[in-house]
Amino acid sequence: MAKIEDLKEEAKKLLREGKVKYIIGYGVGGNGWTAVPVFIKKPEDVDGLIWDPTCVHNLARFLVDEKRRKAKEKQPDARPVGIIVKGCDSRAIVVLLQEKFIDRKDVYILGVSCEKAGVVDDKKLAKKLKEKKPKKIELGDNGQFIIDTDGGKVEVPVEELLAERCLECKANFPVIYDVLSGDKTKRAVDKPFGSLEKIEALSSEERWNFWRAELEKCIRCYACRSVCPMCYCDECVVDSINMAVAADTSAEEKAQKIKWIQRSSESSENFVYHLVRAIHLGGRCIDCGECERACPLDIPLRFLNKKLEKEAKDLFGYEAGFDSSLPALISCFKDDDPEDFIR
Amino acid sequence: MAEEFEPKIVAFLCKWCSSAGSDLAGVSRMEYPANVVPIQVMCSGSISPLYVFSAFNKGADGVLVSGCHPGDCHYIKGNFYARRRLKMVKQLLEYIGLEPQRFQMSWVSAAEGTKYTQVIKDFVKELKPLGPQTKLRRTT
Amino acid sequence: MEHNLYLPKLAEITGIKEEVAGARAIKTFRTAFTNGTRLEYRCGQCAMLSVFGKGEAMISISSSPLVKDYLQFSILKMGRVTTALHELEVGDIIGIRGPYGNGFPIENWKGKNIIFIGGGIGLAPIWSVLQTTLLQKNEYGELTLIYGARTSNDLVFRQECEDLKRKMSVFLSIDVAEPGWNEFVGFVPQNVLDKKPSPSNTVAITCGPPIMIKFVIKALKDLHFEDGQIYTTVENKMKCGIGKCGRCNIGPHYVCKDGPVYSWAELKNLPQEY
Amino acid sequence: MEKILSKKALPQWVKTLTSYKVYFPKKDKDERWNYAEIDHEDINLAFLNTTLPPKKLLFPQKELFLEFAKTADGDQETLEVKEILPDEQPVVIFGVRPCDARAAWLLDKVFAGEFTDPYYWKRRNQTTLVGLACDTPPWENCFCLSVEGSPCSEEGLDILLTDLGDKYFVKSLTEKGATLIRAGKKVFQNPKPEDQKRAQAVQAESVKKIKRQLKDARAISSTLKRMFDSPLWDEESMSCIRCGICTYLCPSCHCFDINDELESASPLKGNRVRTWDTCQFPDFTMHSSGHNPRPEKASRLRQRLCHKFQYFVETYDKFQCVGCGRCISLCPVGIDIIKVLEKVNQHGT
Repeated sequence: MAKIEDLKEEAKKLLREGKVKYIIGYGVGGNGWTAVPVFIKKPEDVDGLIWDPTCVHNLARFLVDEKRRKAKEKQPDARPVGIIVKGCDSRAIVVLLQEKFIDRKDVYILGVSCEKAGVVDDKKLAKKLKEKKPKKIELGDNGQFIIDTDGGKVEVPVEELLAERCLECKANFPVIYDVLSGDKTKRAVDKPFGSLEKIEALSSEERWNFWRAELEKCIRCYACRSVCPMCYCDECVVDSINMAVAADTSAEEKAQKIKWIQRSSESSENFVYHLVRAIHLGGRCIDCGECERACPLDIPLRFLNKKLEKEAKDLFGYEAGFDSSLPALISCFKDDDPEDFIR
Repeated sequence: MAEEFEPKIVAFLCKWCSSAGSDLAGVSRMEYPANVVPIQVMCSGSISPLYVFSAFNKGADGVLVSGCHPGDCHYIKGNFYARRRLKMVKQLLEYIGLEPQRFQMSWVSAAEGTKYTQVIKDFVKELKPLGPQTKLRRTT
Repeated sequence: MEHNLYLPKLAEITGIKEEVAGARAIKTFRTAFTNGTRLEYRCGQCAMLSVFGKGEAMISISSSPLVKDYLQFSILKMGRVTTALHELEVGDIIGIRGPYGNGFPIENWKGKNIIFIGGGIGLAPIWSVLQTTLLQKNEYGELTLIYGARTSNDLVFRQECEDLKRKMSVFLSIDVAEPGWNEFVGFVPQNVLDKKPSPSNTVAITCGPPIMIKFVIKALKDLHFEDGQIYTTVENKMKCGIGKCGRCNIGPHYVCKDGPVYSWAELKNLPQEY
Repeated sequence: MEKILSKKALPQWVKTLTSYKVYFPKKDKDERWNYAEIDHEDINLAFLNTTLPPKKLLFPQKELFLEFAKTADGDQETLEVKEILPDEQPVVIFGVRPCDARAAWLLDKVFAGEFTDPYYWKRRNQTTLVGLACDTPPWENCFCLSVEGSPCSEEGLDILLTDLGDKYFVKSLTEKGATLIRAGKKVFQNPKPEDQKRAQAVQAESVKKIKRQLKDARAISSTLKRMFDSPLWDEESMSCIRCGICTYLCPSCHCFDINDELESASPLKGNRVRTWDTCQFPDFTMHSSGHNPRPEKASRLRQRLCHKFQYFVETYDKFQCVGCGRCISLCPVGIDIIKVLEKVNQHGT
């Protein structure tokens, strides 16, 4: 993992010269070792920034909040916002740029390279360490994580703890940046969609039973939608409660808003919600895995989006988040798009 | 003989072609199963995936989206967009375990009354053995 | 288990009067319970009206508790349930549960002058108190109504207000001048400052949009009204009506149960989140 | 009434509870537990704590209130409204941690009082909570001691089991608990004096193992009163993503929404349903005019903390937080309620 001393200097300079409003980065969380998002406003706080295998969050999410805040300010401060991004997060920014949700001048991108590693899956770590409580985690020199715990140092090969998305990572270093820390080494990925195989191998009935058992657990806390940088709509079409009401919204408009699904977490309507969200992420999801990590009931949501990502690649040769000048997947077409399923 | 299962099909028909095709079939007194609840839309490209999922959620046994042949679209590109978007829908529905035959798409022009009836006949024939759609249907 | 609080009693709409047409339509509904029972309530209390299939809405009861043969609600068309209510006809069945809230403490205002200051649909909660004090005119001092709306078309109980002029002083106002309008033109708080009511032995009640209440209270303070003399209602979003669903609170108070009527002396010390 | 139950005899006891619906913590995957109806093999209480608290069985995500239906005979339409109460079904929940039971005891206060909630109380009265004292804190973020709870507190419980190694020290606390013990009477033995001493020793030992601490929580209530307009709420809520995890997973959060859910529009048929709601969503307080008393994340983080550590204290003289630590461990962006409250204290002084 890149050492981000050079990045910290850049951050201090930016803040001192007032070039950016604030910097979104990773700092040490409440339990003393895992990373949490932090917002640095003053140069002297920059030392609080960390970069280690626990920096799992996709900070691009907070560019959505920044845009909403700016829209409400009477005299908006037009300076860009500094943001620390991994490879996958940078692809999220590319999609936001591609969809004209944010302008390039709004963001000052401080890229960090994961090099030969990535971020740790907290469940894999807990299973590996069992009772031992971790206190710090670093990348060793020859492809292993060094974790010091209350029961002494533990060394584990990187592949055993990496999050699923890192094992299938397509962007070890940011595809877009103003400043980059760490070198541009790629980690070999033999099967980019390997994690899908165990589900695709199941029969149709087995897949149905798998997804029914999983989506039945959903309690509609909408964390998967709230944590996703691509889910930036003010009003979610499939959400029966939230509605963007302005002073001039007419009573009829409010009365006639269609409740596609109800608010109670009834199994079939959980499907409608998650399927619509997955489709709306088709060709936009950059597999940062945050929806699955955030889900309190461990519903494997990543596999819904990963499937559509695979379809977009196989059927239409489209990969999200690499080129912001391309049209979106579903706002373009090719003459030889598959139509075998059409009568 | 136990009263046979009659599948309920929700068909989104593009106004310019498929809906006109179905009218032609009607005007020419063509015989075809009456299981279809036709919904006329301005273009197959206007079909949001939410309509398809919601139709299944509200109890449809089969959903058909029928639009103009490539090149005939009144809005030039609508059916091309539909082709790509609804292919993703089909793959996703199959991935979660819904019987693939339940969601169909077809090109039916305004002159193809017979093709329209054939599409519906085939669709009903394929749906009958599957029985009622219970997977995405709202139960309470 | 005694009576289930969430279960509404069925009521039939016996009369509908269209007060205001157009975008900000207001209708006054008169209802009677299908099982012939009465609702015991105080002025300023509200009830939860159900349109089955659409939902529930908390509406203040605008008729006086002394009127026994109907329950009256004046409703502004604003959202899902109120729009559904506006589409109902005489004879349709709705659900009513309540009464909820503390209501105005009119029993300790005996012998005092009362000033009613309303804005738009804010006149509905006031109307219940106004009618009650009017029916017991001798027990109270001088009654004054200062009421305004955006345009003359938006004034509720227009005819009743004109008739009131014979019994008490009524000062109407509209925000923007219109041909044929000879009374005050401007916002309600300016009308209050213009009329300069005296604070001695007086109670002021104000209901209306939150922004108007803020400036009316400021105006009354400028006219040397004590905090305890000013009463208002807080109209937060309500769903349960019995202080359980957690949404209508301002500080530790649940407005549906501990309010909606507050004197400024009380409201001033609560967090200003309404 | 105090008894001893050997761990091996636990399944026999459960077998005698034929008229009850029995829930046990069941392992989902990767060390995650949730209450589920058990089939008789996997009965064991070697678990940490459940992700979803027992609240989901007392105050479910979806509660049917009433059913309405319009039946048309001729041109005459009649509307029929029928109350739906939870069905008659005695329930036993095993493996309830003392903090979650304390939360049920707090919910009892909310749903009682001048307006009692018939749906909550129907479920609560037919449910027996069998607690398991925590000999070691299940999670790293447990801080029950700081909010007047403890790893072996008895509020809200009907029976408290304390783990003595190969057997449990069983303490029945209510009539419901006593009936449960009588149902399986031959399975229990009478405790010997050293069993009681061992149980107290285990409980005293467990109190010392709670690592996280919120210093002088009572002082926070008065400090919060002065902090309404403090900029602290903006800073601390900057990373909040406005999801519902911290409230839906909290054992003592009780906010709910009531909506009409349609089965068919004409003829009209549907139900009025109560569902969980959270103060973190904008629509919780938004008027239909669009005016929102709590429009920003800051006001909502303030509401969540003030409700639990100030408003509830002013109304019931109890914290509405039981220190289970779920909102800390499950928050996707790591907002730590203890850290925020410590900052409130620093800001206050």
